[in-house]
Amino acid sequence: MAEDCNALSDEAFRRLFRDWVQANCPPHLRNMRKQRPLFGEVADWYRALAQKGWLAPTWPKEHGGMGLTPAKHIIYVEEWGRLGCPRIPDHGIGLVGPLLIQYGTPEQKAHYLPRILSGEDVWCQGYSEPNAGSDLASLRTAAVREGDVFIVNGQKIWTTLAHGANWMFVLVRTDRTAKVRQNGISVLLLDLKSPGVRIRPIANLRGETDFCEVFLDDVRVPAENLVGELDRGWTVAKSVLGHERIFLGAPTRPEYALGRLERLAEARGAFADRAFVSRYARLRLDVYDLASAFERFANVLRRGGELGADVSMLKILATELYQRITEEMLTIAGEEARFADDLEAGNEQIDAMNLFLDSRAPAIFGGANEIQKNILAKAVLGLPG
Amino acid sequence: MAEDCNALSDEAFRRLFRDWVQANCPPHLRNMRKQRPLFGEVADWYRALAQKGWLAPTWPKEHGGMGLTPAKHIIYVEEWGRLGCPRIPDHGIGLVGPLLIQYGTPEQKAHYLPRILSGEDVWCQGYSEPNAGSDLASLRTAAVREGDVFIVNGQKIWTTLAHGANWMFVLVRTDRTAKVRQNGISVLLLDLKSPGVRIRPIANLRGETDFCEVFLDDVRVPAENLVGELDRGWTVAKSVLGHERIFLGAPTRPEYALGRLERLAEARGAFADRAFVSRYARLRLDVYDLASAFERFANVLRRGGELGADVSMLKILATELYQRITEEMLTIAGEEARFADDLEAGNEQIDAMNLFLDSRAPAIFGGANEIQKNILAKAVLGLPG
Amino acid sequence: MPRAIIDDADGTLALLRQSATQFAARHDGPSGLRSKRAQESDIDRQTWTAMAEAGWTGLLLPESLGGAGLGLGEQAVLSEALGYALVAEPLALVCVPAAILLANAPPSPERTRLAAGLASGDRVVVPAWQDPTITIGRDAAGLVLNGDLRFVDGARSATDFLLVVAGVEGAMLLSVPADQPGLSVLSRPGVDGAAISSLSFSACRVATDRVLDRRDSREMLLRGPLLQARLALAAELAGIACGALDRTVDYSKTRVQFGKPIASFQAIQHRLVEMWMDAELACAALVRAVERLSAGDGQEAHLAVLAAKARAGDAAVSIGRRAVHLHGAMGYTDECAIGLYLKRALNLSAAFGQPESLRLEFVARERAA
Amino acid sequence: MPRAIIDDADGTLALLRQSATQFAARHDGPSGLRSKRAQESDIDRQTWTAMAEAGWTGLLLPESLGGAGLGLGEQAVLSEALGYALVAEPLALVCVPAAILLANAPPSPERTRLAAGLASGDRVVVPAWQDPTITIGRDAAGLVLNGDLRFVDGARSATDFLLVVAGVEGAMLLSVPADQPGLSVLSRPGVDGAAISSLSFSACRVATDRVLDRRDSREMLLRGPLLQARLALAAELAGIACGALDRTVDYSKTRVQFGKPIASFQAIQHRLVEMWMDAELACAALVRAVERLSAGDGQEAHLAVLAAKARAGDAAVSIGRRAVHLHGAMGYTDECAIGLYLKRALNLSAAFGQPESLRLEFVARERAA
Repeated sequence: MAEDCNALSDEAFRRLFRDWVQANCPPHLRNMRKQRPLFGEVADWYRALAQKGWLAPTWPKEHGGMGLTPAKHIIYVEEWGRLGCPRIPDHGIGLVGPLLIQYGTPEQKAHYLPRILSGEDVWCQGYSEPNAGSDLASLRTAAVREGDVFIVNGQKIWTTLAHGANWMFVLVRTDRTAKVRQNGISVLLLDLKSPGVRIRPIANLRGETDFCEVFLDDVRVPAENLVGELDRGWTVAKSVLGHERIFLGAPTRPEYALGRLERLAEARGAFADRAFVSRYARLRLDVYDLASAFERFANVLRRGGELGADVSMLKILATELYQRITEEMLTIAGEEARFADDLEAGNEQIDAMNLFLDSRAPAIFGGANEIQKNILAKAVLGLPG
Repeated sequence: MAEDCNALSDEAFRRLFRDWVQANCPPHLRNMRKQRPLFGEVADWYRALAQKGWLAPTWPKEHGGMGLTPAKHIIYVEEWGRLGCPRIPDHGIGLVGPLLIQYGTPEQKAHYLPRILSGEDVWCQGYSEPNAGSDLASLRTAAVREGDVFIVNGQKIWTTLAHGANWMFVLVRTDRTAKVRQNGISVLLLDLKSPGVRIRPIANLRGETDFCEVFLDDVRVPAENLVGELDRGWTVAKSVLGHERIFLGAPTRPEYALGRLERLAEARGAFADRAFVSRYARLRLDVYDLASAFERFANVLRRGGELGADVSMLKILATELYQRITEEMLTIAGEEARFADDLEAGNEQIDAMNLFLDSRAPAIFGGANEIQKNILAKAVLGLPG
Repeated sequence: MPRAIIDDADGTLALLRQSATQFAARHDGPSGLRSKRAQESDIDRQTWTAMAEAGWTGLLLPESLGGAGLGLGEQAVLSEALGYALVAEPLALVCVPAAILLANAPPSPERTRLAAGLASGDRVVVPAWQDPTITIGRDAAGLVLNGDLRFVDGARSATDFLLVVAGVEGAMLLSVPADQPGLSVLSRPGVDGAAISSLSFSACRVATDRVLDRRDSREMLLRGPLLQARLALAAELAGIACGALDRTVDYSKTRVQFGKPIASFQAIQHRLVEMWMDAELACAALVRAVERLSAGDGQEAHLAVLAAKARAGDAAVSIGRRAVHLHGAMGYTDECAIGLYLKRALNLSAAFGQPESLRLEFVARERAA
Repeated sequence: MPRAIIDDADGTLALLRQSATQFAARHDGPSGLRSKRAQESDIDRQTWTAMAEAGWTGLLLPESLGGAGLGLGEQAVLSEALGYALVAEPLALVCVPAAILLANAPPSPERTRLAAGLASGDRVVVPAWQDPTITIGRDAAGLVLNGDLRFVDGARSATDFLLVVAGVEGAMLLSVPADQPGLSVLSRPGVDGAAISSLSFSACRVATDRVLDRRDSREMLLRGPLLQARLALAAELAGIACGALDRTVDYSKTRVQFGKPIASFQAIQHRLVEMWMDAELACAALVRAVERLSAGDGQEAHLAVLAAKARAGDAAVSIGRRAVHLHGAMGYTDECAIGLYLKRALNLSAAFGQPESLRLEFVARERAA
C-alpha cells in the first residue's frame, strides 16, 4: 500500500478513499443503527482497513499508520461519516497508539502497537469515575507501588465498550498528598483479564450497552506498564487529543439526522406545510453554517496552525443542533412519536426515536456543554473568576 | 362618592369601574404612545380620579383612598390597562402614600397625603445609583446629621420622571460603618426645590425622557423628613410593595402587544401563512397561559393569602413574552422593519418599532430577570449558595 | 414542588392526592414501566385491580352506573399525582374516555354491563377511535366491520372495545368483545415501554344490540370524551413535569463536582428555575382548564383544555430533556428513572394531539369565533 | 473578537482593515448616526467624500471605469470593519449595487460619467429598485415614468438615481438626475436615524440616452448587484455583531455589582459565550459566501450568500438585543452607543431581505435544484 496520500490533491484523496470504501466496507455494516458496535460485529471492516494500511490515519508510517496531515485526516473522517461506515472500537487507534508513540518506551511501542493494528488487543479508556465526571481531576482510583507492581483499587465508570475490550488505558492516583488535584495522577496499561477486575455493562436510554462500570480490587499491574512519568499522567492524558478535538464538533451527525428528517418529511408531505418549511429552513441553515464554522477551524489546520480553545464552540453547536433536528422529527411524526420503534417513510424505516434518544448523549459526554462554556468564557473571552 | 366597592361583586365592580372610565377618561389620553407621561399631560385624568375618590385604590378610606381589597385592586388595575388609560405619575400614590401611612408620623401624614391626592405634590423615587442598580444595597448617597437637618450628598439615577416631580422619596446611607450593607440606610423626604439639587433628564432608546439623573450637593433636608427609624430604611423600602408585586408580571402589556400584532397580521394577510400562524399560536398560548398563572397568584390574594417570592416568575415570563411578541411584529413587517416610525395597517397605525424598543426596558428595570432567577433559585427551590 | 391548586373546600382533593401518593409507594412507577417493556404488555393487572378497588377506573362514571361519580377536579388531582410518581397505568388514556362514552350513551343492558365491569376492574373496556379506515356493512346477523383503528392503549389487556366509527347510517358507539372472531390486535412498543396497538377488523361481525349510541358524526360522540381525556392527560403530564423537576432539584443538591453541589452553580440554578417556571405554567393552565370545563363544555372550556394539554405536554417533554441532561451520564442510563420520565412524557405529549397541533387548533377555534 | 478570516496571501486585506479602523477613529460612527437623526439626512457628505478619497465608493468598479478594481474579499473586510465601528454610510446599501449595475452595463458615455462620479465622490449615484409600481410610457422626447419605488437609501443626498424598472419593452436600467421634474422624494426616519425614502414619479420624462442597460427581466439586471449587496450587508452586519459583542464583553468586565464584575457571574459568562458563538458563526458564514461568490455566481454562491445574510442579520440583531440587556439601565439609554448597534442591526437585517425570507429562499432554491 504505497500510496503517499498526503501527496495527492484533496479531491484525489477524497475520491480514492471513497472508491475504496465503497468497494470494501461490507454493505450490511453501512449506516448501522448501533452507534458503538463491539469488535466482533465489525471485525471484517477492521481487518480490511488494517490490511490496506488505512486503519490508523494519524500514526506515523513507521508504526504502520497513514501519517496523514490534519487536512487529509479531516477528509478521511468526513468521508467515513458520509459513507455511513460503522464506528470501530477506536480507543487503541485514536488514544493509546498516539500516547504510546509520544510517551511510550521502545518496548511498549514494539509490543502494543502491532497488536492494536491486528485487532488482537481491543482497548478501552478508564477515565471517568462515579464522582469524577466533568470534574475529572477529582479521580480517586488509587495505585500503590509494591515492588515491581502497582496495586490498583477503585472504580471506573462510563468506560465505553469495556465489555468488548481486553486492555484498559487507565488514569490512577499515585500521590494522594499532591496539593494541586491535577498532580499525582499517572497512566497505566491494565490487562482486563487480570484477577480483581470486574466489568458491569450499563444499558443506556436506547437500550444498548455502550458503556460499563469497571471495578478494580487489588489488581496487580506490572510497573513497566506505566506510561510516561509517574505522577505526570494528567499532562499525558490531556495532550492526546490535539487536532482531533475538531471532530467532536464535526457536522456529520447533524447532517445525517437532517437527511433522515428530510426523508421523513418528504414521505409525509410535510414540505407542503409552510410551518414545517420555516422550522426546517432554520435547521437546514444551522447545519449549513455549522459546516462553514467547521471549515474555519479545518483551515487553521490546513495552514499548519494549531487549534485553540475556541474549537469547543463546534461541539456545543453540533450537539445542540443534533438534538433540535431529532426533536423536529418527533414533531412531524405526530401521534407516531409515541412509538419506540422506527417509522415508515415510503420504503424506508426512519429511526426517529432512536436518534432523538441518541442525541441526548453527545451534549453530556466529552465534557458537558456547560463545562465547554466555562472554558470558552475564560480562555476565549478572558472573563474573570 | 359613597360606594363601598368592596361590597360589590367582582363583576359589578368591574362594570362600575369600566363605565365610569369610559365616561370620564379623556379619549385623547387613551392608548397613549408615551408610556410615562408627565403630570401636566394627564392632569385632567388625575383630577377626575381624585374628585371621584378613585385615585388611590389601596389607601384606607380615612386617608382618602378606596381601601380596596387585593382582589378588587386587581380588577382596578386590569381594567385600567384594558381600557388604555394613561399611566399617571404614581409614585406618590403607589409608594409614598403607603409608606407614610405605615411608617409616617401623624404630622407627615396630615401634611403630605392630601397634597398627593390634590396633585400639588408630584413624587419621584430616589433608589438606584450609578453603582447600585440590581445591587441596590451598595448605595452610597450619604446623609449626615447636623443639628436639625441632614446634609445629603450623592447621586441618584434612573429616577423616573424626576423632571416632572417636586418631591423625592430618597434612600440614603446614614451609617457607613454598618457591617451588613443593608443596614445603615435611611429614608428621607426631599424637596426637589432645595438648593443643591440638579436634575438631568436622560433620553431612552425610544427618544423619550422617562428618567433622570439627580445630583445632590450639600442638600439640606429637615430632620423631621426622616421616615421611620434612622438606619432602618432598608426594611421600610422593601416593605412597601406587598401584594402589588403581582402587577410587575401582569399579562396586560403582552396582551396589548399581541392585539397590535394581530391587527398588523390581519392587515398584511399574515394569517394566511401557516408559518406565521404557527409562530403566532405559540405567542397566543403563552399569553393565555401567563394569564392563567397570573390568576393562580391573584387567587392567593383573593383567599386572603400573602404572595411569596414565587410571584417573581410572572415578571420574568411577562417581560420576555412582551419582547418576543414585538420581535414577531418586526418579522412580519419585512423590509418595513427598517423604519423608526409607525406602520400602516388598514386605517390604523401600529407602533411596532416603538413597542419593540419599549419591551427592552421591563426585563432590565425593577430587578433584572437574572436577579429574579437568583432569588427564585434560593427562595423557592432552596438551592445552595 | 409545583402543584395544581384547585378549590378544595371540603378537603376531598387533598385526601385523594394523599391516597395516590400512598398507592405509588406500594406500586412503584418506574418498575411498572420496566416490567411492561420486558413483557410487551400495556396494563399491569395487579395494579389495575388495585386501582379499581380504589374507585379510580370508574372515577368519572356516575354512581348509578357503579362509578365513583366524581368530577374533573378529582380526576385531575389523581392523574397529576400518578404522573408525579410515574405510575403509568392508562387511566387517562383508557378509563376517562371509556367512562364518558358510556355515561353519555342512552341506557341499555350492554352499557350497564360494561360500566359495572369498568368500575369494578373485572373488565378492561378500551375505547378505539383514532385514524379509522373502517367500513360498516350489514348482514342478517348485524353489522360487518372491515378496516383498522390505530393508537389504541390497553388493547392487549382489553376484554371489550368501545369503537367510535361512522358509516352511511351515521356515527355509532359499538362494543366489541376482545375475542370476537375477525378482530386482531397488532402491537408495537411505545417509547416508554407500554405497548400501543392497532385493531384490525376483517369481516368482523357485531350484533346490533352492541350499538350503544348513535349520533350524526363521530365528532359528536367524541367531543366530551376527548375533552376530558385531554384534560386528564394534561394533568398526568403536569405531574410528570413536576416529578422530573423535583427529582432533578434533589439530584443537583447532592451531586458534587468541583467541590460543590452542582445546584450551587448559577447556570444550573437558572436552568432549574426555568424548568420550575415551565412546571408552574403547566399547573396554572391545568387549573384553568379544570375550572372552565367544570363550568360547561363551550368555547371557553375547549380553549382551556387545548391550552392545558399543549402546555403540559411541552413542559413535561422539555423538562424531561433538561432533567436527563442535568443528571449527566447517569441521566443517559436506563437504570436512572429520569429517562423514564422523559419517555413517558414523550408518549403522552404525542397522545390525543401533540402540542403543535393543539396550538393550531386553539387558534383556528378562537379566530373562527 | 471574532473576525472573518479570509485568505490574504499578500496582506492587502489586513492593510484595508487597518485603514478602515483608522478611518473610524477620525469619523466616529455613533456621532455620525446621531447627527443623521437630528438632521433627517441619509449621507454625511464629509464622511462620504473621505470614503471616496480612500477609494471605497468605487471599490468594486473596474479601474477602467475609474474604480479601485478590487474584489469581494476587500469589500467584505471593509464593510465588516466599518460595521464594527458603526460607521454607517451606505456603502453596502448604495455603492455596491450601483457599482455592479454600472460595471455590468454596456459601455456608454452616461455610464462612464456616472461611474467616474461614483468613484470620485462628486456624484452620489443611488440605485432604486424595490417594490416598483412604475409604468413606462413613451412620447416624442423619450420615456415617461409614473409610479413609485420604495426603500431607497441615500435618496436625499443623491445626485443621480439608477432605476431598475420593467415595462412592455422588457427591463431596463435608467439613470435619472435627482432634480428631474416629475420626480419627488419622500423620506421617513430609519430606526437607526438615517432616512429611507420612496421615489415618486409623476409624468417624469427621461431621455432615451439615459437607458444604460436592457435585459429580459429585472431579475437579470438585479442578480449580480443583489448578490454582492447582500454579501456586503452580511459583512457589515457581522461587523456590527462583533462590535456589539466586544463592547459588551468590555462593559461586563468593568461593571461591578455585588462586589464583583458582572462578567464573573456564570449566567452572564454563558450568555456572553453564546453571543460570541453567534458572532463566530456569522463570520464563518460570511467567509464561505465570499469564497463561493468569488468562484462564480452559480447555485453554490447563491446559497452561501443567502445563508450569510440571514445568519449575520440574526446574529447582529440578537447579539444587539442581549447586549442592550447586559448593559442594564445604561443600555436602555440613548446616550449609550450599544443601543445604536441594535438599531443599525435592525435596519440592515431587514434590508434587501430579512433572515426569515432569506432562509425560505435558500430552501426553495436548494430543493428546486
